[in-house]
Amino acid sequence: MTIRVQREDFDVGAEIAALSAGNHRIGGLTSFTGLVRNMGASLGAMTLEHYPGMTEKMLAAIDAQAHERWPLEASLIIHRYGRLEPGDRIVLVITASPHRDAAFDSCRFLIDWLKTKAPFWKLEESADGGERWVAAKASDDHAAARWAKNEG
Amino acid sequence: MTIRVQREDFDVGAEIAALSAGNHRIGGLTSFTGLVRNMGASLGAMTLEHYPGMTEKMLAAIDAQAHERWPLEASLIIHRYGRLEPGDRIVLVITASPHRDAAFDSCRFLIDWLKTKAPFWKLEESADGGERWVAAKASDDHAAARWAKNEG
Amino acid sequence: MKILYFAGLRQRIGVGEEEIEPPPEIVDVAALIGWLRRRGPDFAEALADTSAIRIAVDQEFAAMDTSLAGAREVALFPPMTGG
Amino acid sequence: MKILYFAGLRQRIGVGEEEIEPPPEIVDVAALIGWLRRRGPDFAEALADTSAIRIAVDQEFAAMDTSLAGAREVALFPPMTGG
Repeated sequence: MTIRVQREDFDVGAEIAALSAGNHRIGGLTSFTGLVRNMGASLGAMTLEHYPGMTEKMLAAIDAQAHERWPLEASLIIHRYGRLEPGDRIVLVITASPHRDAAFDSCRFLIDWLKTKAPFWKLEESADGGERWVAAKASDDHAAARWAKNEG
Repeated sequence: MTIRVQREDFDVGAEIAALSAGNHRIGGLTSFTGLVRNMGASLGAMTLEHYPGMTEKMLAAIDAQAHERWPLEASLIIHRYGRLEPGDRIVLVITASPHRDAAFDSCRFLIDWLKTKAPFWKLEESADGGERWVAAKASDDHAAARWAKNEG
Repeated sequence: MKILYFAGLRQRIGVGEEEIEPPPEIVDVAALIGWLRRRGPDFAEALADTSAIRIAVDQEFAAMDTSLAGAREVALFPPMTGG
Repeated sequence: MKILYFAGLRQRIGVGEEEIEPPPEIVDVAALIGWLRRRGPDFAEALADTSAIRIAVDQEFAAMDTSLAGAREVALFPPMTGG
């Protein structure tokens, strides 16, 4: 139920602790942290651009949809923008539910959605000093599409 | 690649940080934390018994199996025993991979397995001062069985 | 009407944000993209392949036949690569 | 041979761990459970339903026909409820 789009890093442990503190209805809590990895060929550093205003609106809407589809006690989405280097955290999704299946499914639903539907774009720095925009991946579209099948 | 069976609590944030520190091949990290929830009818407190020696051996074996099945950069399983109260952490599974699907699938594989195959037993305290052993759930068996289908 | 361009589209067009006043016959997204293409070769090239363009009207995803009646902000951008 | 009982099984039998010396004809798990049942009513009752019993021989899961040749530690317990 919390959405943050920010340039700053985040503290996964502190976020998990804050989300679950004092709520004894939570039986399972799933977190996914996306990190910048070094792909070998490229330098790995990248700049994330987003659409301020629309991003926050869409994250709030998909978070609300997750709460409709699963019995969630709490959720959090943090997505960073700006320049990031290998090892830097990009995105954090946390969902907490009485049931572990709901925690897992909703967390994956949110990250699959973020990959294809949230207005973010990655500009990678390459080893020769150039830059290139990351192309959308069909595998990410498929991952997001599997959730649409179940839509009411 | 780390297994711990312990009476003490654990720090999810510290474990995630330690697991991913300095490894730039990690693109996605999934964590699952299982907590004691208050079920209403029961008091919620419970005592976890386990089979010392066999537990550690089995956790190490299933962790090795996860590393065979998915391209994992790192993994951690912590399972507590002893008396636990509502809100207390019971179990932590963390998996990290270059790919988010591998991180999600392996984390869920491990927790599904722990629910049905690790030698732990839960003794619940009830509101009337009595105790009862938690019965195994068919839904947990089904969850664990879905991974067996893919076994080579 | 405010127009926003993001990522590769912004770079190719060379503009991130502009105020435009399209003629009254520009009633939907398809007509707007056609009109923008005629503003110059950078526009024509960047907007040539509509399958590679995503559109938002007033910060909601839109299609080629989405009406522009009352629209204050239209954004054009490539497929998203977040997460 | 060391025998371990866990959870509800331990409570019903009233013993967590014991050293036993079954006769030489007790060659597999099924024979051992039959032999244990004859040790008294608590054993007979606790071990009546083998579908509710899980077995480990030297800390590896075992079946009713698992051999006890060389076995040093046998554990009997109900279905697991960890995680």
